[in-house]
Amino acid sequence: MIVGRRDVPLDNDASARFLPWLIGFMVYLAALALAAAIAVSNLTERWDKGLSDQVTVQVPPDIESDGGQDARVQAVLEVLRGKVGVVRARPVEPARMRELLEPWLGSQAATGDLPLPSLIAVTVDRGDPPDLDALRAELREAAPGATLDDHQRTLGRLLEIAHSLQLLAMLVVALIAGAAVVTVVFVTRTGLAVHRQVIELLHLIGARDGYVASQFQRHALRLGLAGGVAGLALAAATLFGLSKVFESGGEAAVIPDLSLSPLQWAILGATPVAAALVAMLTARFTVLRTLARLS
Amino acid sequence: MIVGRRDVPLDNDASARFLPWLIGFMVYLAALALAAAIAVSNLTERWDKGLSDQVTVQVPPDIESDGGQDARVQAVLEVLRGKVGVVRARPVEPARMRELLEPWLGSQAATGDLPLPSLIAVTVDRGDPPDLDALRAELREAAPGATLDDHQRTLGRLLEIAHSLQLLAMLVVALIAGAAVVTVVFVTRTGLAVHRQVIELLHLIGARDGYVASQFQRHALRLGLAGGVAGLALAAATLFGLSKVFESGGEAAVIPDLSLSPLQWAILGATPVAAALVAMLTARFTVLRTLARLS
Amino acid sequence: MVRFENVTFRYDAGPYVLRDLSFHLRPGSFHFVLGASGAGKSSLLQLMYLWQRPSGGAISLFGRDVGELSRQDKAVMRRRIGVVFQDFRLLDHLSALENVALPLRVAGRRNSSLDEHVVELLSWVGLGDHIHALPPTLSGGQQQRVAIARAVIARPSLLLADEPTGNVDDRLALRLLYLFEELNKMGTTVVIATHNEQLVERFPHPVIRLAGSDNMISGGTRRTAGAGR
Amino acid sequence: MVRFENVTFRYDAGPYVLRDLSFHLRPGSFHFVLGASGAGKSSLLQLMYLWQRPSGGAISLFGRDVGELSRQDKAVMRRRIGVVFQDFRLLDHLSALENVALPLRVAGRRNSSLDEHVVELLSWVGLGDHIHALPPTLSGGQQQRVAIARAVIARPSLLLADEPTGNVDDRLALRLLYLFEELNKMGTTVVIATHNEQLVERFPHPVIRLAGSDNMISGGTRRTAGAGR
Ligand SMILES: Nc1ncnc2c1ncn2[C@@H]1O[C@H](COP(=O)(O)OP(=O)(O)OP(=O)(O)O)[C@@H](O)[C@H]1O
Ligand SMILES: Nc1ncnc2c1ncn2[C@@H]1O[C@H](COP(=O)(O)OP(=O)(O)OP(=O)(O)O)[C@@H](O)[C@H]1O
Ligand SMILES: [Mg+2]
Ligand SMILES: [Mg+2]
Repeated sequence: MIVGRRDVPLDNDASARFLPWLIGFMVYLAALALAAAIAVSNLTERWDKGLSDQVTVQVPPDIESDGGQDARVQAVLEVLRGKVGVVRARPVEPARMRELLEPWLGSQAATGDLPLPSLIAVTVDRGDPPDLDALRAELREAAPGATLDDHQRTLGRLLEIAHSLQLLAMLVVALIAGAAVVTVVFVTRTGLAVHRQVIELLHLIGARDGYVASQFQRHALRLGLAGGVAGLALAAATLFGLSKVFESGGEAAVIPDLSLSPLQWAILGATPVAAALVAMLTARFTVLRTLARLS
Repeated sequence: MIVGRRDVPLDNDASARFLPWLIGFMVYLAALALAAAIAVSNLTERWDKGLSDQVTVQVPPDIESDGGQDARVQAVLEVLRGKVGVVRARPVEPARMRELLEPWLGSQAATGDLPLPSLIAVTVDRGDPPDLDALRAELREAAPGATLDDHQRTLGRLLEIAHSLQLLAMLVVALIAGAAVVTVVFVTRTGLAVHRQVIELLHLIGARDGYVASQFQRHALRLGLAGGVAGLALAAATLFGLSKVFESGGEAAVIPDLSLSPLQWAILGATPVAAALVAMLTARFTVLRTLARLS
Repeated sequence: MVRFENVTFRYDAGPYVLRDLSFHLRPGSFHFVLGASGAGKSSLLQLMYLWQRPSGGAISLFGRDVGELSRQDKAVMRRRIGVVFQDFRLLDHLSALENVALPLRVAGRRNSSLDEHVVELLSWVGLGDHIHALPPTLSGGQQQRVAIARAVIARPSLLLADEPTGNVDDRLALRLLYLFEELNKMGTTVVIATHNEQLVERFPHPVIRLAGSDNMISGGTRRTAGAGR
Repeated sequence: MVRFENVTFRYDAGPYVLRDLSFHLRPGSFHFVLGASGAGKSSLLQLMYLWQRPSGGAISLFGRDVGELSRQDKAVMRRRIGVVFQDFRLLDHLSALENVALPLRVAGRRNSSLDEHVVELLSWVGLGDHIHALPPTLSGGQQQRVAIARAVIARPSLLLADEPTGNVDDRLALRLLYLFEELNKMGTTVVIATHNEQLVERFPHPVIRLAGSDNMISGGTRRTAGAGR
């Protein structure tokens, strides 16, 4: 009848009811923010990979002669293939072009007789890039009207925005982690204040510091884990719902991809464990520090 | 020497140091989430206004004869202007078209000789829309190859995404409000537990309930306000920084507009006041309920 | 002043602590409550300072039935009752001076001349050197004296003291009893629960003797009857 | 067993409470500590149960200088010391039984036969009917007896009791003193701080008499000297 009761009656505290909610709430927000950061990072990676080392050369259509167009494209390719810093140069298939233009010109029009400029996708070595201005002049000579478009410039701005969003998300995660630590410190301090007499008495009848601390740390670990798992479950449900919504509108290139890699899911899954561990260590540390002040 | 001290020594509590941080943190997150919701709402409103009652008719270029194109556009306009449910039909200026195509075809190309299809922007009355399929057939008759594009379908998906993001943001705000209430209830309950003896004693020597409650509620109001204002200041700084970043990349239509209206700023500005009031009322209510249980 | 009519009392569903207790304490009277440990002395006082309600019977204080008082009325009535709690109940964060002055604050009296009065009273109970000390830094007997000073500072109409001399030596106990007598002479009705039979013998006041659930009317209580009815 | 050598003590920068105190309590001895309220009785006991450190001089317990003990050593040593605190210090959320059994738990002894022992002891101090009661539901004197039972349950080598009879009547006080004598006969060194001079007169044990900062060695303490050196 003696064993089984806890010496420090933490289970009856307000903290036992409230801490899980707060931890759950924080894990939920942290998981969402983390997911946002990861999604933006996936998106920018896609952009980066797809476009950052790409420039496009455009050869305007020659309306008079059909064959002339092909010759001019060949001339441009010739110029490009000899250049140092150019990794690859490949004409864009007309089908792909129509696809790109479809959102702007409508599907039927794109299949129609609209004469299109020829595009040449060029992969450059960003580590040792060609002189783009010189290249432009050369290209104009090879095929009058040919232009060179560096996506890097427009992309740069989008990336800047994406990165600042990512930064914000990570800031929010850091804030939440900070708030969680503050909350646990507060709850533990409060527990110590409420149970100061119990702790002093245990100390006075010869209980070791670890004996007292273990009661608090187990309490914090349990509450932290309970709240964290609940928060994560809700976050996962939310993310799943969002990814369904995103998928259905997934054609637009600007919509981030919410399908996370296993590693990224693992990071998300670790948040409640991290929260619980933070809670436990904070509790232990706070108790031991308080006890050390007793004689 | 007697006056000026508080009977309930809340200022020495852990809560005095921690509550402002937590409230600040929550107001910060709430303000960001609110701003996100508002920005998305502004964005969708722009889309809605700009596009939801618009359809586009496209007349493919007739490469052989230059004059034929204009005639065919006139024929199409004729058909449209007579229709019930069509509010307005207006050809899109070639300059505006080039602008629209620029990101896709490059700036120089768009100024060049590329023959473009003619576009006609049609405003329909969504309350009483024309039968689009019948209209399509009529238009094809008036000008072979003319097509009609209903933006509503593609826009619908974007709006769906935007609305679910907005919903998520409001959910986060609600969660934060809930968490704030939980936190204040917890802090107040804890304060009552820590100071139970003081409260009982005050009660026993004839203090009124309001006298005791006022000490807690003033405490909560002060801490809530302090934390809330700090959180809002940080949030405003963050939003300002973000809006600068967004402005610099502001050409892309999908980037939300962070310039809030005065009313929207007022809503954001009210968050710390709301937080402080929630804190105060929660504290008062919690104390009075506890006191009512004493004889 | 204090009238019990067939009062019975028990905690929740526990055994009866007081059974069928009737007496009347006249204004200005001075009574001791005696009884073994656990006999119900503290419980009797708790009924008088409105911390507990009787399980049966009726209690009237200052001529009013306590069952009919509103929360507000009770708060006002409590200000006329001074209590020395068996476990002192001092506020640890307030100095001795502030603890003693607390009933004046709660009643809304803020006269700085009262401060002097507080200091004087603290000196009288032998704590002149400790007026700014916090209770945790006082010895057991010193804390008890602060509690006594707080109970009497507002010149209550009814003074209830629960074992007020348990932590002081006989000389100090006598001194404190004289303080209570002094107040009594000025009109305060005094009720003191104690184990200290020697003390009771020295002061010829009526005695309410409790013996658990079957309350025995002692020789002393005969005098109570005399004083009370 | 307990040796004080020129011990002085004060709280922080406050006035000296104990000054130049030297004595030796032999194993198996029985001492009273007497002194007016505020003389330093509780402070003296606090030094003995390692709650305070001396401001000057040296204290040794069980033959070891307490200044040289690690935290760990202190915890182990505290388990050999039973203390009755002036303010009881019971855990409100544990029953009387669990409170009394606590020292056994903390020491890691979990023998269910000990439970019986606990019940027996509680009956002996007159609480057989209250073994499952929580302290807040006990009267002052009942709480004090639980505190005494907790102090003696683990058969401490050293028993320190601070005003252990302040809340009980004379008959119970005698009974409790007999309990202490019983333990003493079985080898426990006993130190009791009290105001109750009558009690002290009944038991012919040496007395340490404190008189504030200048400690007077009383007639009783002469016997202490005899017992201690
Ligand atoms: N809050 C409570 N809940 C339940 N029972 C209680 C409570 N307080 C006291 N009791 C029980 O009521 C009885 C009377 O207690 P009370 O405190 O009135 O005794 P007392 O005469 O003051 O004793 P003492 O002299 O030891 O202080 C005791 O048996 C006690 O256990
Ligand atoms: N924690 C503390 N901080 C500062 N001063 C203290 C503290 N505890 C006690 N004192 C002071 O030390 C002196 C001795 O106190 P102590 O409690 O030892 O007296 P005591 O002999 O036990 O008295 P009593 O019989 O009233 O319990 C008192 O003047 C008291 O005010
Ligand atoms: Mg009592
Ligand atoms: Mg003492």
